[in-house]
Amino acid sequence: SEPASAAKKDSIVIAISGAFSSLDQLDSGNLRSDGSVLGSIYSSLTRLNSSGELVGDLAEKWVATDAHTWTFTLRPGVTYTDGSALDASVVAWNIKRLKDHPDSPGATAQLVKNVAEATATDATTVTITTTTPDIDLPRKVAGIYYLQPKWAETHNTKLESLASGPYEIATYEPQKQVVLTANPKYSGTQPDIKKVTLRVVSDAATRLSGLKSGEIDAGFVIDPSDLNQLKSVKTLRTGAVDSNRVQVLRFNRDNPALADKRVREAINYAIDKDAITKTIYGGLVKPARTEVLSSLYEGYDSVTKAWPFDLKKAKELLAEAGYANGLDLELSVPKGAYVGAELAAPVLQSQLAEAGIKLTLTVTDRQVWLDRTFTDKAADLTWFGSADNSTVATDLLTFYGNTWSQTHGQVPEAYDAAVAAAKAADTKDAQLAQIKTAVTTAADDAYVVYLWPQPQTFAVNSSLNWKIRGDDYIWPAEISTK
Amino acid sequence: MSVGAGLRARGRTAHRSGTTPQLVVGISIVAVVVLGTVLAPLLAPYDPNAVDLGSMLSAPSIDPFHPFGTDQVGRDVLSRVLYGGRAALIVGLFSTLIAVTLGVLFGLLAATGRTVDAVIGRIADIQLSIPGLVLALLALSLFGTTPLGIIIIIGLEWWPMHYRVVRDKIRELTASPFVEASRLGGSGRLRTFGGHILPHLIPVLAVTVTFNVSTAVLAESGLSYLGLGSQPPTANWGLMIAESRTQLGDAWWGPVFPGLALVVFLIGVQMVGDALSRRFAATGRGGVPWI
Amino acid sequence: MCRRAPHTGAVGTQIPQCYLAPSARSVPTESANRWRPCESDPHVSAVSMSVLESPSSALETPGLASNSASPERRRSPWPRFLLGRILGGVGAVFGACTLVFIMIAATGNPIRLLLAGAASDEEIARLTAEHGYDRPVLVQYLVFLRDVATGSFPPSLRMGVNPFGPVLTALGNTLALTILAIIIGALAGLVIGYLTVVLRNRFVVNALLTGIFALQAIPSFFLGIVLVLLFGLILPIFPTSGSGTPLHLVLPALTLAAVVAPGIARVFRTSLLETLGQDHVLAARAKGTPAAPFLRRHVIANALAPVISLLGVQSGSLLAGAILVESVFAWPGLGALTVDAVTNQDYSVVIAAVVVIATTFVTTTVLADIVVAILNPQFRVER
Amino acid sequence: MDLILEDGPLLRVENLSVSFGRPDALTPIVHGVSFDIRAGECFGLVGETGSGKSVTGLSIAGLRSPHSGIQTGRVSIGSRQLPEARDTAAMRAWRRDEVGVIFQSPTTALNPRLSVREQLIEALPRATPRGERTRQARELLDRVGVPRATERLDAFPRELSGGLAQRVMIAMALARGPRVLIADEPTTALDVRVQRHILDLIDELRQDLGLAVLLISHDIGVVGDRADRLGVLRSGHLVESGDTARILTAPADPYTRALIEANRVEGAHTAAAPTGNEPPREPLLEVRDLTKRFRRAPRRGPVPPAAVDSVSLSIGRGESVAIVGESGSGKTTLARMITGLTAPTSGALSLAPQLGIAPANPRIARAQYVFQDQFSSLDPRWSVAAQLSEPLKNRGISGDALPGEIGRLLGEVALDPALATRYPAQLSGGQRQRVGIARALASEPDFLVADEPVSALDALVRAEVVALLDRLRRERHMTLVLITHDLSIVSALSERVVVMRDGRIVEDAPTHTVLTSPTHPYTRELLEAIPGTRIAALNSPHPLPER
Ligand SMILES: Nc1ncnc2c1ncn2[C@@H]1O[C@H](COP(=O)(O)OP(=O)(O)OP(=O)(O)O)[C@@H](O)[C@H]1O
Ligand SMILES: Nc1ncnc2c1ncn2[C@@H]1O[C@H](COP(=O)(O)OP(=O)(O)OP(=O)(O)O)[C@@H](O)[C@H]1O
Ligand SMILES: [Mg+2]
Ligand SMILES: [Mg+2]
Repeated sequence: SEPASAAKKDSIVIAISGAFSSLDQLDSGNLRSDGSVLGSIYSSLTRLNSSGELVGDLAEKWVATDAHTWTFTLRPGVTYTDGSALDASVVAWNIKRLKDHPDSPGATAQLVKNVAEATATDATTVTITTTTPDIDLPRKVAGIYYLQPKWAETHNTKLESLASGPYEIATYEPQKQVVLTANPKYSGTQPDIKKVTLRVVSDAATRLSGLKSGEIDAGFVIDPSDLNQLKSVKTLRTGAVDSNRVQVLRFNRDNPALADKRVREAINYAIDKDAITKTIYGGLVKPARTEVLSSLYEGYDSVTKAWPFDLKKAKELLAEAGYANGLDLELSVPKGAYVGAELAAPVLQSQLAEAGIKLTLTVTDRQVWLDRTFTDKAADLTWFGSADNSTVATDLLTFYGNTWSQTHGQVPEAYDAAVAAAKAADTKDAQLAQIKTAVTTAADDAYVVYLWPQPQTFAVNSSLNWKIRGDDYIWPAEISTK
Repeated sequence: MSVGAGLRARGRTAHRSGTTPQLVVGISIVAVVVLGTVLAPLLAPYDPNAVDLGSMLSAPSIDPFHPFGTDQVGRDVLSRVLYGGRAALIVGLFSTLIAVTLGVLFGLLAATGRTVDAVIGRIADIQLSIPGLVLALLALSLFGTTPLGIIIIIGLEWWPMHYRVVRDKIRELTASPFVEASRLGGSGRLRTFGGHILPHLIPVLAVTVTFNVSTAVLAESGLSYLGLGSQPPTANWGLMIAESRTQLGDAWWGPVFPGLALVVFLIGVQMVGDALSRRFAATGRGGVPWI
Repeated sequence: MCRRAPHTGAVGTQIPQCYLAPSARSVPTESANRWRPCESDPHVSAVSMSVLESPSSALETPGLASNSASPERRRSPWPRFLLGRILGGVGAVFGACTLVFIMIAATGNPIRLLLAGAASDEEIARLTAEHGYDRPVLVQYLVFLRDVATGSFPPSLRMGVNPFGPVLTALGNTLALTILAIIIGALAGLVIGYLTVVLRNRFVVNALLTGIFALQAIPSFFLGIVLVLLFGLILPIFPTSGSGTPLHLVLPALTLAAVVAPGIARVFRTSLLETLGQDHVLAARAKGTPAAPFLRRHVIANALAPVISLLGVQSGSLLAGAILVESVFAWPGLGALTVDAVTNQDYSVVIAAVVVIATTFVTTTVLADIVVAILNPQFRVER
Repeated sequence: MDLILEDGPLLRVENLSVSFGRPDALTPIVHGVSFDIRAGECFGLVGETGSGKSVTGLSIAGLRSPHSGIQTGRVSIGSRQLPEARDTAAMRAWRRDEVGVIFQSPTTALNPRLSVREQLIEALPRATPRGERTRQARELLDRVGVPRATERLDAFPRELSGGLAQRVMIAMALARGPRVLIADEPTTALDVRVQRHILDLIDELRQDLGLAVLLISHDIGVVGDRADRLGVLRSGHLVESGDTARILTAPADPYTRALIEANRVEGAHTAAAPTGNEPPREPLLEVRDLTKRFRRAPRRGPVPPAAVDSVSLSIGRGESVAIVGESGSGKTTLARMITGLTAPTSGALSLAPQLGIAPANPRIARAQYVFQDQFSSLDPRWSVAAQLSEPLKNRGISGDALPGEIGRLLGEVALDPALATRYPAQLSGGQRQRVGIARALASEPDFLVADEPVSALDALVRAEVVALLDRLRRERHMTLVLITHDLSIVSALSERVVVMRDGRIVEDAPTHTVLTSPTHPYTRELLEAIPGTRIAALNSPHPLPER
């Protein structure tokens, strides 16, 4: 088809790989689909910009009044499309609403767990108190969106919306697509792209052909081998940025073999990450350092080197642990969730075979995989690439602690303690120190198999000015045309 | 006897010779594929799962010996195609076995009485009103994907076909003069059944069975394509197509060769089924039995 | 569903034929490559794979046997026929729904999935009890039935609404796709079937027959990606994913049409051959009827009934085929919705989808029966 | 319209040859057939099945496809020539204007999808306004004797009885006022009484409209009754043609003679007029108030009347009884009840026990049944030997004795023992029927019930089977119950005739009495309808009622 760059675009189509689940953050789970829509139609107090910096959205400024209190000053004049004002009372009402639904399936409940109360002091001031000191609160609230209270009481918030953000929803068809159009009443700068279609295209091949033919202007989660095909397409800009998801294999320590640190270390040694990142990932990423935090997190780089590949050592350790004659393990991999995982898994399998570990792969649908991670039937090894809503290191680290239900078997108490201390730290430095302790504890314990950060692969129409984010959000307001 | 009927019967006899080449070609195709699959360990040049990061996505070539090329992680496509028919063939065979067993059993039961027939007929209606793939999807994601599960779920889909055919045939035969004659001649129920009814079911079943095999193979690859069949890294035609489908425009050999293997096998099975059905149509009015 | 062939009155062979419902590929049962009085060569060459399956019309016509010569006494067979069909259909849908409910209930607790990982065991237990997932399956089922009867179908866990809304929307998309596929497939099938009968060029006929045969063996998902390659990329004529414009429908509909066409072609061909072999065709010729009305009134119209029956029973397999095709072309239909709901264990959506699919299937089968019955003169008794 | 001379032939067929197949592989079917028919004349064409009768008829009607081989010779009607096959317009005009064709099976020769009105109107000139055509259609129906023509116009073929349908067919053939009528087995599928009415109608039309009629049939009885002149076809050759009476009395060709001979069936009773003093026979079968009511098929029609209604009958040992009656009168049902194949609804049936030879296997019925349909009465997957050995084994004969016994049985029905290894498909109709009889005999029955054992067979074969039955009956002193509508067979084989109508016996008397002086009017009508009068009159010792 004709090169799309010829004309200035004001309408684009973005491919999303999974269906939308809900317009209410109480129920919405997926950051890329649901999170992208919510962030476009609703406002939040703060926001992470495309460079990963925390900036204001509703809030003009925010200060910690004391260790337990944060005060946010709101921009005046923000309204919903029906004209009603988005003021401090609305913010307070929404935070209370989230607190009232602690069991909600959405990830947001996690964000307000530590919040004791939110009060509107006046129309433009919100005070949020926390149960423990929480220096990350301004970052956490970046993932909270605010509904119009009266409207919310009379509408199905899962399927309908009343926008206050740069876009409003023209059509919402969760299985098919969401069409966003610029919100004329938006109080900030009008977005460049007036109409954005977020289309559900779950088949990778279809995504690819859509990108090639120009039907789709942007696509993500593209396997590196497929990315090569797209490189030759003139209308597309392709590439990868580091994402916030470090790929790891989590151990199920209920398996006695894996409760043995030597075995965990052996597995780390037995994997030649360098070979894999160079071939399967086409050099888009480098092997991960021995930590689950990616470069997007505060606290990253506290340990400086990747786990080395040393087959001999791996064999020795296994023999030492009593598995000289081999070990049978199962690896559970989600389908279509992580870039390159399904291709890399068989390579891991053959590399581990060298060390005498017979790995059985179970590649299942994302939901099935996820379901299993919570149960006692979790596989010996589970492929993970976790990220939290707002790129808060302490939140991410919590996912690997004893309190988390995806953790099977006992991990060192010291880790939990360090994470808890980091959470409750009242200064950044104190927090970073605790994070370092936690990360080191984990690395020393061969907590997980450290693989590589997921490359945030993308292919976008070259006529679009768009800084691709490392987290999953697709915010069309950040796009402009050349 | 209508004017034409005699002629038609005669006309059909003339056709009989014509069916043989098709049957032979069909059986040969099926045999080649089955042998290739069974003898894969002997024939395959490589271990189907041997990853070779040094030669990813290399085009078909003789030196190095990758006549069908390699896939995204450097596995030899020919070896994988050879091994890849296993699941399809096993599922095809065993699920058909289940379907036929159930179908024949129910068919026999239904021939015993009206009530039984009505009950089984209703069950068949229910079975038929949910498309097999929907049921399979549901069952497999609920109960997990195990090879046995796949065999059972695909097997369940097609029993109504055999059931109807067997039931109708038995009804037709029980009322037929030669069965009555057998009873008049003093043969007991069992003898009449074994001698005059059972043998006639075989040709009808031969046709439904070939049909069932082809649909079961198709269903297995469809499920594997959707990710509910064989799990990676197993070599499996449907799964191979799914895994490499993004490469079709580029490293086309990835999806094309397993696709061709599947299509060729299905054509073979259909040719056999077709030839059989022709053959039996020809024998419909008393041709010389040959099975 | 298998129906006996109607007795045409001919004393010739009446082999009971069977059509199998959920298949796009109709079963090759005993074929009827009949002697044709007006054709030079009744058998297409051996290699041609000419045999096509049983056409003999699959309908069970009410009142067929009443050959009473006084039509005015006969009561209309319609009410009985319709009532029987509808009751049977409702029964089948109910059965399907029950089956699916039990399957779902037997496997587990959807609450687990609804809660984020942090939920404690107590929380899970509380919510489980709240939703009644801890009761025996039978009780759950009875409660479910009561809810349905009182008009409160359990809402979708994810969308919080009555699942029939989204399911019916998706059904609309799927129907658009399948109906177009049926139209294209049926037309193509009819034309091909017709050509294989009337063309005299053996080479062309054999090529067509072989084509049908091969098409029947190509899995729809494979054909789909090949079509995407051909018409989406190499010759970029049609969009390859999504929906919106009529053009979006073209490729998925073509793929699905390829599932429909071979069966139609084969059945129509056999049916045509059979019709051509019938005395009344000769009789019509003897009247000196001109070619066009002769073909239309005496050959084609008469040969259509089995094709329509086949279309009816194919609808089930089309819905199944649609799952694969929808996934290839990102078509937001019932297939995608069902797959999604199944993986999310949004059980009320799954049940609603199954009910809708089964109903659609049963309805189309019944509709096909009715159309066939309308084509059948026996039903025109009451004027 | 050209002038037709009073005695000049209207239809001329000269040297007609037809071959089928592709140009490189032609099979000649009709070889240089020539004959002609005058206006108002009926020319009969007879011959065994496959002899090329239909091909000849269809060729004359221009109904052969131009693609299926070649046709040479000249066919003309008056001064008009049968056009070249490829000249479709002229060919259509020929079919439309010159010839009318009636096919064998009326129900299949009418399009089941279209009403009588539509089918008739189609045959009428298109230029005529529709209303006018409807009127003409009604007149045509009246003309061919369809009662309540206006109503019947809207009927569909399946609502018509066979006779009515055939009348509609004739009306269609007459629609354009053809000069030649080709009737290809017009009555073979019909009941004898209906057959007669149809043939009468054709006769009447022929005389009234001056049609040249080509009457095709494999039954020389039918043709002999009606045709002025006869042509005998064998393997595509016209072996003999000429005046009917001449051919029937003095056939020149041996094949013709065989055909006629075959129609004159000889049997023990052919010559035997009743002496009136036969010794009373011990009763073998006693039937009292036997009734059979079939269950109504689900969803279909009203409850039918009893198929067999309070029938009482006594048959003596060694007796030979014929059951006659129109189609649907309950003959088969009665016979099946006698042999135990169908359970009676009520009534008593007893087979005198002391007289039978107690069979080794109590399951073996002492009354055996010979099925009408030779196609389906033998298991196609069993060889002849296997079919025969089944009842033999049931009788306890096994091992070494078996082949001998099979040979004996085959000999008994005059079949070559070499046939034992063949399968039914490899046998001719007559051979199959004989194997069926042999199988019945294998059970050593006290009596044999034969349900229209020959009605589907060629005349020649029919004669052989009848002779066989007669011989068996005499040699084995077997009781024989024969269901047939063939008068010559009745007179040849049976001592007594039972006439059935609507499930009841309306007459039960010695053959001679029934044939010469039937008491019941129905019997009389039935007898009159039975074709072959002319042949019978020429041959039978029983003077038949002249019509
Ligand atoms: N279109 C055709 N193609 C090939 N062979 C044909 C065709 N039509 C007729 N025949 C052959 O010609 C021969 C004569 O057939 P025809 O129908 O004339 O016989 P018939 O005398 O009418 O027999 P019947 O009494 O059974 O009707 C048969 O052997 C038949 O197989
Ligand atoms: N199995 C059956 N079920 C229902 N009705 C039947 C059955 N068999 C026969 N009949 C009916 O019983 C009546 C007598 O049938 P039967 O076959 O005895 O007549 P028939 O005298 O032998 O006629 P034909 O000369 O046509 O053979 C008919 O009306 C027939 O339709
Ligand atoms: Mg004939
Ligand atoms: Mg009868």
